[in-house]
Order: sequence, then structure tokens, then C-alpha cells
Amino acid sequence: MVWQTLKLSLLVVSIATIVISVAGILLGYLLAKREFRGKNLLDAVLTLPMVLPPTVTGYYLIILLGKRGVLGRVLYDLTGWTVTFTWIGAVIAATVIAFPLMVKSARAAIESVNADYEIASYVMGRSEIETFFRITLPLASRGILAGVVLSFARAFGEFGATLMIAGNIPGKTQTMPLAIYEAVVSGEDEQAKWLALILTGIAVVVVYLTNRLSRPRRVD
Amino acid sequence: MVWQTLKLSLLVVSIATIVISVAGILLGYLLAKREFRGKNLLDAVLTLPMVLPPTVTGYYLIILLGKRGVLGRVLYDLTGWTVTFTWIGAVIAATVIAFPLMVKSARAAIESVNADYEIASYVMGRSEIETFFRITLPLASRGILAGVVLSFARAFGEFGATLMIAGNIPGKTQTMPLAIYEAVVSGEDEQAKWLALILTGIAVVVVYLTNRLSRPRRVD
Amino acid sequence: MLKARFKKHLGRANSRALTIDVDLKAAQGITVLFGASGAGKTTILRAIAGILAPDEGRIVVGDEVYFDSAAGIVIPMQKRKVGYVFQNHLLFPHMTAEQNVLYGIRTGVRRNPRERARELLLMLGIEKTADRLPHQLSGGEQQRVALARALATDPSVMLLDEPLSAVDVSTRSRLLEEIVSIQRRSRIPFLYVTHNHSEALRLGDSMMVIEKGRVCQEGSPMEIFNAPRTASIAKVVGTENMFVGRILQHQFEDGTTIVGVDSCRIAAPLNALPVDSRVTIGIRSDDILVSLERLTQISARNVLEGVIKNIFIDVDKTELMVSCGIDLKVSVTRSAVRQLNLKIGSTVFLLIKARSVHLLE
Amino acid sequence: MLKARFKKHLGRANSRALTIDVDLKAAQGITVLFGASGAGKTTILRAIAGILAPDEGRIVVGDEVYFDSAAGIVIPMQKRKVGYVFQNHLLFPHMTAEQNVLYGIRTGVRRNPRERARELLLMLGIEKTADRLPHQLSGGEQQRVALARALATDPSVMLLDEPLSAVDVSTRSRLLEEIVSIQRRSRIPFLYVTHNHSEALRLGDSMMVIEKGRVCQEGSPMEIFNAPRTASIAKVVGTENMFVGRILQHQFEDGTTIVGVDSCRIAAPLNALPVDSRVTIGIRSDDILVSLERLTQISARNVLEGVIKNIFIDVDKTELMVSCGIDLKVSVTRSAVRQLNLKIGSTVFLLIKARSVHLLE
Amino acid sequence: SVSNEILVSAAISLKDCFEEIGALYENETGVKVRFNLGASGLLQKQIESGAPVDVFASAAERQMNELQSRGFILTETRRNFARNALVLVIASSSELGINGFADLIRPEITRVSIGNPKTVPAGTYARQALTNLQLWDRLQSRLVLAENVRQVLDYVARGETDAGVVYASDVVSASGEGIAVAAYASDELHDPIQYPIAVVKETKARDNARKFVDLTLSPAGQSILKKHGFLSAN
Ligand SMILES: Nc1ncnc2c1ncn2[C@@H]1O[C@H](COP(=O)(O)OP(=O)(O)OP(=O)(O)O)[C@@H](O)[C@H]1O
Ligand SMILES: Nc1ncnc2c1ncn2[C@@H]1O[C@H](COP(=O)(O)OP(=O)(O)OP(=O)(O)O)[C@@H](O)[C@H]1O
Ligand SMILES: [Mg+2]
Ligand SMILES: [Mg+2]
Repeated sequence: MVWQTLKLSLLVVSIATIVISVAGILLGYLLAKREFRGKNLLDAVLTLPMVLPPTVTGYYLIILLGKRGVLGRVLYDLTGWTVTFTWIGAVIAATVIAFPLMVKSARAAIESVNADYEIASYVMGRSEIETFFRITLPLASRGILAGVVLSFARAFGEFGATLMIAGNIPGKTQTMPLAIYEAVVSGEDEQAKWLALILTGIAVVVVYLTNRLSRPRRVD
Repeated sequence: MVWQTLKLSLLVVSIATIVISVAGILLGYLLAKREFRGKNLLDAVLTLPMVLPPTVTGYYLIILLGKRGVLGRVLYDLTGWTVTFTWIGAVIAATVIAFPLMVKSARAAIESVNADYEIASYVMGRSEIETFFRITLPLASRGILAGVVLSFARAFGEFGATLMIAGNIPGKTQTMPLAIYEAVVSGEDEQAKWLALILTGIAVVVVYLTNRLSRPRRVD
Repeated sequence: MLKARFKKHLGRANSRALTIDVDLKAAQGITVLFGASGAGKTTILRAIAGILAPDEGRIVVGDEVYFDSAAGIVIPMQKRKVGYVFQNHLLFPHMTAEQNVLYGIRTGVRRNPRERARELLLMLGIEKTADRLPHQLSGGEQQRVALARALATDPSVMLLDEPLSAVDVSTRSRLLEEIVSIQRRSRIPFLYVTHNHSEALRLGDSMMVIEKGRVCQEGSPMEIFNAPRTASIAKVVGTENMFVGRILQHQFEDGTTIVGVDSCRIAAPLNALPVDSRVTIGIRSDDILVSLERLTQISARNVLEGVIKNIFIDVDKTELMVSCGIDLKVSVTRSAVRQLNLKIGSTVFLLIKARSVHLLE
Repeated sequence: MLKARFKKHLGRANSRALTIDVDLKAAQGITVLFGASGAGKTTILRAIAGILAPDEGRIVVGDEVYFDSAAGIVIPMQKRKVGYVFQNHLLFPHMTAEQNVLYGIRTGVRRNPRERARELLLMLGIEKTADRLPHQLSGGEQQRVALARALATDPSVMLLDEPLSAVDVSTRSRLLEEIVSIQRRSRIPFLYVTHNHSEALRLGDSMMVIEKGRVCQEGSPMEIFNAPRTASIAKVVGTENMFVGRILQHQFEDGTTIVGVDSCRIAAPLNALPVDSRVTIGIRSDDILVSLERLTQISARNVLEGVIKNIFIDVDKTELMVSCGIDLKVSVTRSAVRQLNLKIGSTVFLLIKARSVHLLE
Repeated sequence: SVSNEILVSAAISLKDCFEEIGALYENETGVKVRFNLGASGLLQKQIESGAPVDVFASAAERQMNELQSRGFILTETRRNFARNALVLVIASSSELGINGFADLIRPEITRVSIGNPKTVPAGTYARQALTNLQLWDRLQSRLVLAENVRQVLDYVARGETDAGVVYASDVVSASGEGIAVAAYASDELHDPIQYPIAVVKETKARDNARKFVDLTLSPAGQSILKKHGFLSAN
């Protein structure tokens, strides 16, 4: 049971982290480099999922994506499929909740890169995409990696919104944090401790490895 | 009532954000600049409050700080005062939950600063503290400000751990997210919507203003 | 062929730092941009590369229009084929020297880019630094990597902003030859910014002096160094003797104009300025000959008697300060000092051809 | 007084880039560090400033021990009173020019720091840039701000790493005088890194040539430029004529040693090397005199007949390439060219004093 | 707590009626009452950790039993002040024709939500009822466990689940929008749904706390509870 929960948690968090990283870096880049009206407002609005209690965010997600939701209805009418109570719902919830972390971190990291290097790359005839991957991203890597780690941690621990949209179907959509919460509230302290230990253990290992990864190559 | 809740929320989040910022920047600096055994492990462990469900974090906080807690007992024996069910408890909860955001962001931002500038400052006879405030901090300001904004948002929205340690006592320890939670759970949808609107409105304004603040002075 | 004619205001509207207003043509060959610090040389290069958009004007390289404010054309920098050695190098800090150079090689252009990169590093004498990151390189090594990277780009126009300012004389001398030979082979215009006379002379097929954002003199380097048109150009190019005087008389039969500077009468080439106008004249210290006797059978129009007040001994020239009513710097070889037994206090005669006296605007 | 004796290995253990191993003393006055790019000049300054800890050795300034590996003393850079003009400027990008200079002024030292900052900016001719951020400054302006900032620090030792490489000749000339006068007033040791001969000559009370991390020659700049001790020093300091030859005979009565280079016999100062040893000799182009007649009543030990193969005209010197068995570069003034009517193909006699022929190691 | 103020930790489902009873209490005694509302399990944990609570009102007996057995409440003050009934709810727009619990096993029914039996009292009772109806095992794959009753109602009202099991009082308080009661579970199917209340042992306002407990049991208190859909204690 624990194993299944863990497997699901890892699946959900892996996909969510990848989605968040890709989309977050992209959006962070646009916010850092492009000027458009309402840019800072957009940035501010993007942090909302952090401010609202996850349950409330989850509630809004249902309103949007549920079987009778604004988008969910269209999807259901077309395919007969709905995202609620599926592990994909858990991925969506985790993604939405942790996304602001990535966008903010990526934007700040990209804005901190000395633009002269990007200019030098352009002058050498390199496209914006190539410059982004070979110059901007490596030079912003510290901040971006911090964002990835934060998003990972947040997504890994997410359960309020997840619970709402993915439901708690034992063995199907129950993630680790949910299991821990359940154990704590129902007074199964031993179980809770064990689960928490596993969860934090995994998180610590992942974060630790990422940290090592981002350590500057020692040069003198 | 709403006004009081809001006032409390703002008080809690202000203090928490200040504490988080100061302590987080300091710790981020130490992690960035000092070498010591288990540094990256410490960094990893510090992200834990993000991974555990806030309620669980709150539960552990109570075990630590409650009247019968490891630390709380000492405090109680000495002063007859306990942190549970006080607004200070809410500050502690928000601080603990949002702290990792600041530490990670600050560490990454500080590590991204070209150390040559700090060296130049030292060579000019400036102390580490002076160099930190006048060189490192301004040059890392983007990433650090992103961390502050994220921490603010997270602290502002925090309710799981707060509920546990500070309780949900209207007019005393009930913050905005708790009020929203309460309204949602007890089916007061109208009330919930209004509260959510106020909460998000304030968050958007604060984040927006911070964004404007951190905008580079346009120079050509 | 590069044609650039544009205006650009720098600084805030209320406190203009500088207005660039140039019209320059650079043919195939090396065109030197010479000018004091802050004259606007880098800004001109940046506009050509597209890093900075002029307020108005037109920039054409070959038959490609890079910029045309009238036609609304602004080709982005990625599309301009410009090689650029930045004044502050701008080596990518996360790439080794070799990777930096490789990055300069346009994808698909070379069959074996690694070989080309190695070749360039070897040519510039920094092959040993190939695997080092920029912060592990010395200043001169960094500069050479930047040069290699720019040379790697196979551009339509090459912009070099003081590319050899940080290397030693002997390396510089070798690299100057390499730069010339690369230019000759590539047959594209090189714009070369420098503060160094001998670089200008050795490289420059032509030269432009930039002053306060404008091209204020154009010609071959030798021409300009010999005959700077204004006092400030003279200062920039280093004409040592400059005086303000008045036109005393025109000697039409002689083809000379006599200029009075303090108590001295100096013959200059004939000009059309009214008598009594104030003029500035410049005399290069190198154009003055020293003799111990008052020579008369000589073509030099000016023979001034004076006393040596000081002797400056420098590795590549020895300078005398001779007082003859006015103080003149005179450049001589050390052997001449020995042969003529020149000492402080010696009386000497200075011979200056009229043609060596330049009227400056 | 600065005394620095230390070793420092650069690069990874398995692929040493360079080992610095120096023992240098710099008295009050300006000591020039001269050397090819990559010789280790910057690294030496960094070690003195405390940016880099030597592997072993001892560094003392005045009576303060900055570093002593034996005694385990490592004074942190904050506590060393060092003024440093960094080769890459390192202006703080978030501070204006004036703020950068103000930052250099140690707190509490000056009564009116703002005035002092303005004064320095004015002295360096960049007062107008006071309110600009570094990225709004030209390369030369940035360099001058860096210089002003270092001068502002009131240090016990001043380290200047090519502080004038990016400014024009006329500004440089003025600033050299300022630097000298500041040094004279402050009475502290200045270590001045440069690649430029005339800077070295005009500033250097003494000079050290750095080669591969070692001090390979010490003396006054003039001494070293005139008599470089090894071929590689000669190359760095720019001795134009170098030949490999063999000792033919020692003429004890004359005080000369005859060196054979190809078919030429050249008289050099007497030395103790065995006959037939291979030696390298160097002759500065400036030390050769040109005559149209074969002079005999002259002190020069070497009179070589040759033909002018080429004439290079440069702004500050004209060089002849004369073939007389060996090819010699000869420096003459332009007036001499005119007076003697020197042309390619002319036959000339070169006069070289034995003392001007340097045996290089 | 200060002597003229008491703090009542109450299950969040009691919010509305306790606020009314609280107003009454303040009128009668002049003592201020504050509420700390949350899930019963969390409230229990708070009390165990020494939170300064005077009165605890739980939505289920289990939490009270645990506190009692560990000596955190004054046993003699413990009372059951209300009961509740379990109902099967469906969306009022539902066309599945669900009329009773037995209908839940019909193949077209795909999702049924109940409270998480481990954390939500209503869920615990729902499990008992379904088990007794021999439905629990067969419904396993259709169950969606919610974290609170409100969530069950949301699911049902928004059509995410075909039916749900909640308390009768919840349907009243939820302003009933979009919800219809399909069936009541008879009392024998589950343990009595009792709402216990007790004074916390560490209270410093034992008398005032006692008065609050008494008030909930008084006719005035009971009528307020009844108004909100609860059943009387006995
Ligand atoms: N963004 C800017 N805002 C205000 N002034 C500027 C800006 N950029 C350049 N300037 C000013 O314009 C002038 C010309 O700058 P530029 O960099 O073109 O000079 P330069 O000729 O390259 O000088 P140097 O030889 O010192 O590199 C300088 O005085 C500089 O301070
Ligand atoms: N951290 C390092 N790792 C490896 N090699 C290094 C490192 N730092 C410097 N070097 C090498 O040591 C040599 C000396 O460097 P240094 O910067 O002292 O030279 P320099 O004399 O100042 O040269 P320049 O005149 O070009 O500035 C160079 O070849 C450089 O590549
Ligand atoms: Mg420039
Ligand atoms: Mg250097």
C-alpha cells in the first residue's frame, strides 16, 4: 500500500516537475525579456496559487476542469473523459500549485544574467533560441535550479488541491502527503512518522543530489 | 470581523516576512559563502517544511512548542506562557512554512553574484558586513526579492500549520486563509468568495508593487 | 564596402552625454578609428553591429542594408554578418577558451570547426589555454581568445575595438601581421579602433579621427599624423609642438606665410588668411633637425637658435626641450646626442622646413 | 618598502599552467613590472593583495607582515592596506562613477569624501561622468574611474595593473605625470604593470621583467631596455636585432670579444666565454649610426658596409633594413633620411659601438 | 484564558449553531465565548498538546473517548448534546433514479463520495452503514474519500460523483443548493451518531465552561440545534 502510494507520488511529482520546469522557464524568460502591457500584473496574478489555501485552489480547479466545469464540460462532451479522480488530475493540481515558484525563480535568474553576453551571442549570428540554451540558461542555472528544487518540493508535498481534483481513491490517487495527513489526523502516529520519514528521506536525497549537481566546479 | 481577520493576517504576514527575509538571507549567505561539513544536507533538510503537508508540519510544531512540547514545556515552566493559540503561533507557523523559499532563493542569488566584486570591495578595506550590504545584496537583489515575494505569498496563504498551532479563533488567531477555509467548509460560499477576493487582491497588489520596485531603472 | 551615416543621441534627453553624428565609408581594407577616450568609437561600432539603434540614418554593408530609418529597416544583430572584438572581451564565462572560439564559428560553415578553432588559438599563441575557463586566463590571453572568436565568425565586416591593448609589444607585433594577412585574404572591411600610433600606421589603409561623435579628419594614417587639421586632432595624434600665433605677412614669391609666435617668426606654407588673424600651428618634434652651427646653405626656411633646457631619454626616442623664445620639443636619436655631445645648456640651431609647420584649424 | 618572496602553483596538479616563484623588493617609488602576456604579473599583484594565497613564502609591506607561511600568518585582504587598479576594472555595476570612487575612500579617513572624489574625477578628466553608471561609460572612462577609486584608498602599497591601457596617448601622458606626483606625495611603493615602453621609462624608478612566473631581470628601465640579459627578455623589451653567433676571439688589449655571425665579425665587450661557444647577441636599432662615408676616425668599433633593402616609415621612428651579410634594423629620424637622401639600394656604413652589442644568455 | 472568557473547540460542522448558542451564552452569563473550529481529530491533537481550551465539542465519540482515556477531560462533565442521521444525497438534477443505498451498486453508478473514514466522522459512520448493508466491499472501487463533508457535497452538486453520504444536518446547512436527499440510513446501520461535549481538565474557568456545556443541553440550546438539522441528544 505504502509502495503504491509512493509510486504514484513519484510519478505525479516527476511529471509535474518537468511540466513546471519547462513552462516556468519559458514564461520566466518571456517575463524577463519581453515588454508588454500588464506584464507585472500577470506576474503578480501568477503567484495567486501560492496565496489561496490549496483546497480553495482545488475548488476552483474543479469549477474549471470538473465534468461540469467550464473547460471540463467541453472535454467531457468531446471525449467522454474527465480529469477529476485521475492521477492526471493530481499532476495538474501539483503543477498549478508549484508553478509560481518556478516562474518567479526563473524570471529573477534570467534577469540577473548580464545581457551583454546574450548580445555577444546574437552578434555572432546565433538565434535567440540557441542563445537561450547555450548562454542564458547556463548562466542562470543556479537560480533556475533553485526554482526547480522548490517546485519539486512543493509538488511533492502538495495535497490540498490534489485531494480536491484527484480525489482520494485508495491505491489510485492517494499520494504520500495525503497518506501522512490521514495517519496524523486519525491518530496513527507511528504510521505517520514512518510515512513522513520516507517522504522526507526521498525529498532530502533528491534535493541533496540537485544541490551537488549545481555546485560550481571547483577551479583555481 | 473580516477587518479584524485581515488585520491579523497582515500583522502575521508582515512579521513573518521580515523574519524570513532577515534569517533567510543570512542563512542563504552562509550556505553560499561558507564551506562546512553537511552543508548541502542542511540545505536539503531545510526544504522539508515544503514537502510535508502543512498540517503535519503544524503537528510537529505543536509537539515541539506546545505546553507539553520539548521546548514549549521549558518555556511554560519559566514564564507560564505558551505559544499555542496565540498570534505569535501563527507567525511561527507561517515563518517555518515559508522559510525554505527564502533560503533557497537567497542562496542561489548570492551564489550568482560575480565574486570578483566582493573581492574588490574587500581589497578596498571594506568588512564582510559592509561588503554584504553594499555589494552582494544589491547585486543579488533580483533573486532575493523574488524570494521575498514568494515567501510573502506563501506566508500570506498559509493555513494548515497555522490551524494546528495557533488554532482558528475568530478575532484572535483566525487569519484570512483560515476564514476562507472555514467559510468553504461550512458552505458559506458567498462569504468564501469575498474573502478569497480580498486575499488575492491584496496579494496581487503587494506582489505587483514589489515587482515594480525591482524593475531595473531604465537607462540607455 | 561599409557605408554608415547616422545620428544617435546618448544619455538622457535633458543631459546629453554625446551625440554621434557620422558619415563614414570603409572600403575593403583596414580602416583605423582613432580618437580620444570617450570620443564615441565604441558607440559607432555598436551601431554598426546592431546592438544600438541609431536615431536616424542608414547603414549598408556590401549590398545588404543593415539599417535605414527612412525605409524603416532594422536588421537584427543575429542577421548582420559582423565579427566583433568587444572592448571588454565578453568571453562566455562558462565556456573554455576553445569553446568560446567554437561558438564563434557559424554552424554549418566549416567542415571541421574544432580544427579551425585550434588553428586560430595556435595562430594567436594561446593554444595552451584551450581548456581553461576565462577566469583562468590572463588579461592578454582573454583578449586574444576574444580576437580568435571574432575571427572565427567569417563575417562581412569586422569590428575590432582595441583588440591588442592588453598584449605585450612583441606578441602585438606578430598579431598585427596576422590581422593584416587575414584581412587581405578575407577582402572585407575591417574597422579597427586603437589609441596606438604604430598600430594605426602598420595596419591602417585609411584612418578616421573621431572627435565628440564626429569624423573630423580622414586620410591615410601617415597623412593625418603628419598634418592634423585641427589643434585637437593634433593633440590626439600627438603633435608635440603647438603654438598660438598671429599671421605677420604673406611672402608670395617664397610661397610662405610668416607666423609670429611670441618673439619668433616662423615660416609656414603660404595660406590665404588675413594678416593679423590668430592661428594655431603645429610642428612634430620629429620634423626638427638639430645642428651645432648656424647653417645657411640649407633648404630649411626656419633656423632658430636656442638652448637645450632638458633632455628626456626614452627607449624609442630621445627628446630635447629647446628654448628659443618658444619651447620646442625636438626628437633625436641617442647616437646624435652622443655624437653632437648635446647637454643641458648647449646652444643649438633648429632647422624646420616650412612644409613641416602645419596650420591647425 | 614591499618585500614579497613566495611560490604559487597555478592550474591543476596534473597540468600545471604556471608556477609563480618570485622574490621581489620594491622600495618607495614606482616599480614597473614588465613582461609578456601570461607571464604572471597579475598573479603576483593578486598574491600581494591577498586575493590569492601563495603556497609558501612571506610578504611584508612596511613593517606589517601580510603573509608568512612559516609563521602561519595570513592577513585577510580587508586588513591589508592595498590600493588596486584591477586589469578588468571591476567597477561596481550598481554604483555611479562617483559612488565607485567614494566607496574607495576608507570610512573616517577623509573629512569630506565627496569633495575628494570630485577632485580625483576632475584630476583624471572624467568629472562629467560622475553620475553615470559603469555601463554608460566608455572603456577609457571606466579605466580612469577604476584608477580614481584605487587612488582614493590611501593605501600602504599601490598595485596598478595596466591602468592606462585603454586611454589615448594624450590623456595617458597627462595621467602619467599625475601618477608620478601622487606617488611622490604618498611615499609608498607603487607596483605598476605595463606593456608599454614609454610608460615604463617615464614612471619606473626601477623595473622588473617577469618571465614564466619569475623575476628574470631587475634594474632601471633604461638599463634593462638597453641591456636585456637574455634573448627572451630582449624580445619582450623589444630589442630589434638579435643574432646567434660564435665567439671567434678575445682581444684582451682592446677589451673586446669578436663574435662571428654568418660572414660578419662583430666586436662586443670582452667576456669570458670559451672560443667557439654559441652566443646570442642583441643590438638595439637605436644604437646604430648611419654614415654615407666609410669613417675611420671614429670610436665605434664596428663599421659595417651594407645596402638599404627597405625603409619603414612610422610616426615616431623611421626604420631602415640594411643588409650587410646579416640584416640589421636601424632606427633613424626622418630628417636624416632626407638629409642623407637615403633610398632603397643606397650603400651605407653602419657604426656600432662595441658597448652597444649585448651578449644575451 | 482570562476568567471572563472561555474558549470552545468545536467540530467545524457545528459552526452555525454554536455561534448562536454562543451569543445566547454571552447574553446570559456576560462571559465572552470564543470558538476554535476545525476537524475533530485536529482539535483533539491540540488539546493533547496542552492548548488552552476550556470546552471540547466533538463530531464523533472516538476523539472524545481518546481524550477521556488519556485524562484530558473532566469525565463527569461529558455529555452527548446532539445526534445526527446519515443520509444519501444526490444532485437535484440527477437522472440516475437513485432512491436508496442499494442502488449504489448499479453498474451505471461510477463514483460515490463519502468522508474519509479515518479522518472524517461522517465517513466513519458511512463505512459502518455500507458495511452493514454488505455494500462496502463491492463499492470499494467507486469510493472517493473526501477530507470533509463539504467536499462530498461539492462533488455531488457538481456532478463529479453520482451520490454521497453525509449527515442530515449538513444538507440543511449547505443551503441545500443542488442537493437532494435520496434516502436516510436507518439508525441500526451504524453506531449512534453522537456529539459529545466535555470540559477540558486544564481549564481555568471550570464553572463558566460548565455553564456552556449545560447551555447546549438546555431547551434553548437544543432548539437551536434542532433548527440546524440536528437531532436532540436523546
Ligand atoms: N548609455 C550611455 N549613456 C550615457 N552616456 C553614454 C552611454 N554610452 C556611452 N556614453 C558616453 O558616450 C561617450 C562615448 O562612448 P564610447 O564608448 O563610444 O567611447 P570610446 O570612443 O569608445 O572611448 P574609449 O576609447 O574610452 O573606449 C562616452 O563619454 C560615454 O561616457
Ligand atoms: N586559476 C588559474 N588556473 C590556471 N591557470 C591560470 C589561472 N590563473 C592564471 N593562470 C595562468 O597563469 C598565467 C599567468 O597569468 P597572469 O594573469 O598572472 O598573467 P599576466 O602576466 O597578468 O598576463 P597579461 O599581461 O596577459 O595580463 C597565464 O598563462 C594564465 O593563463
Ligand atoms: Mg571604447
Ligand atoms: Mg594581467
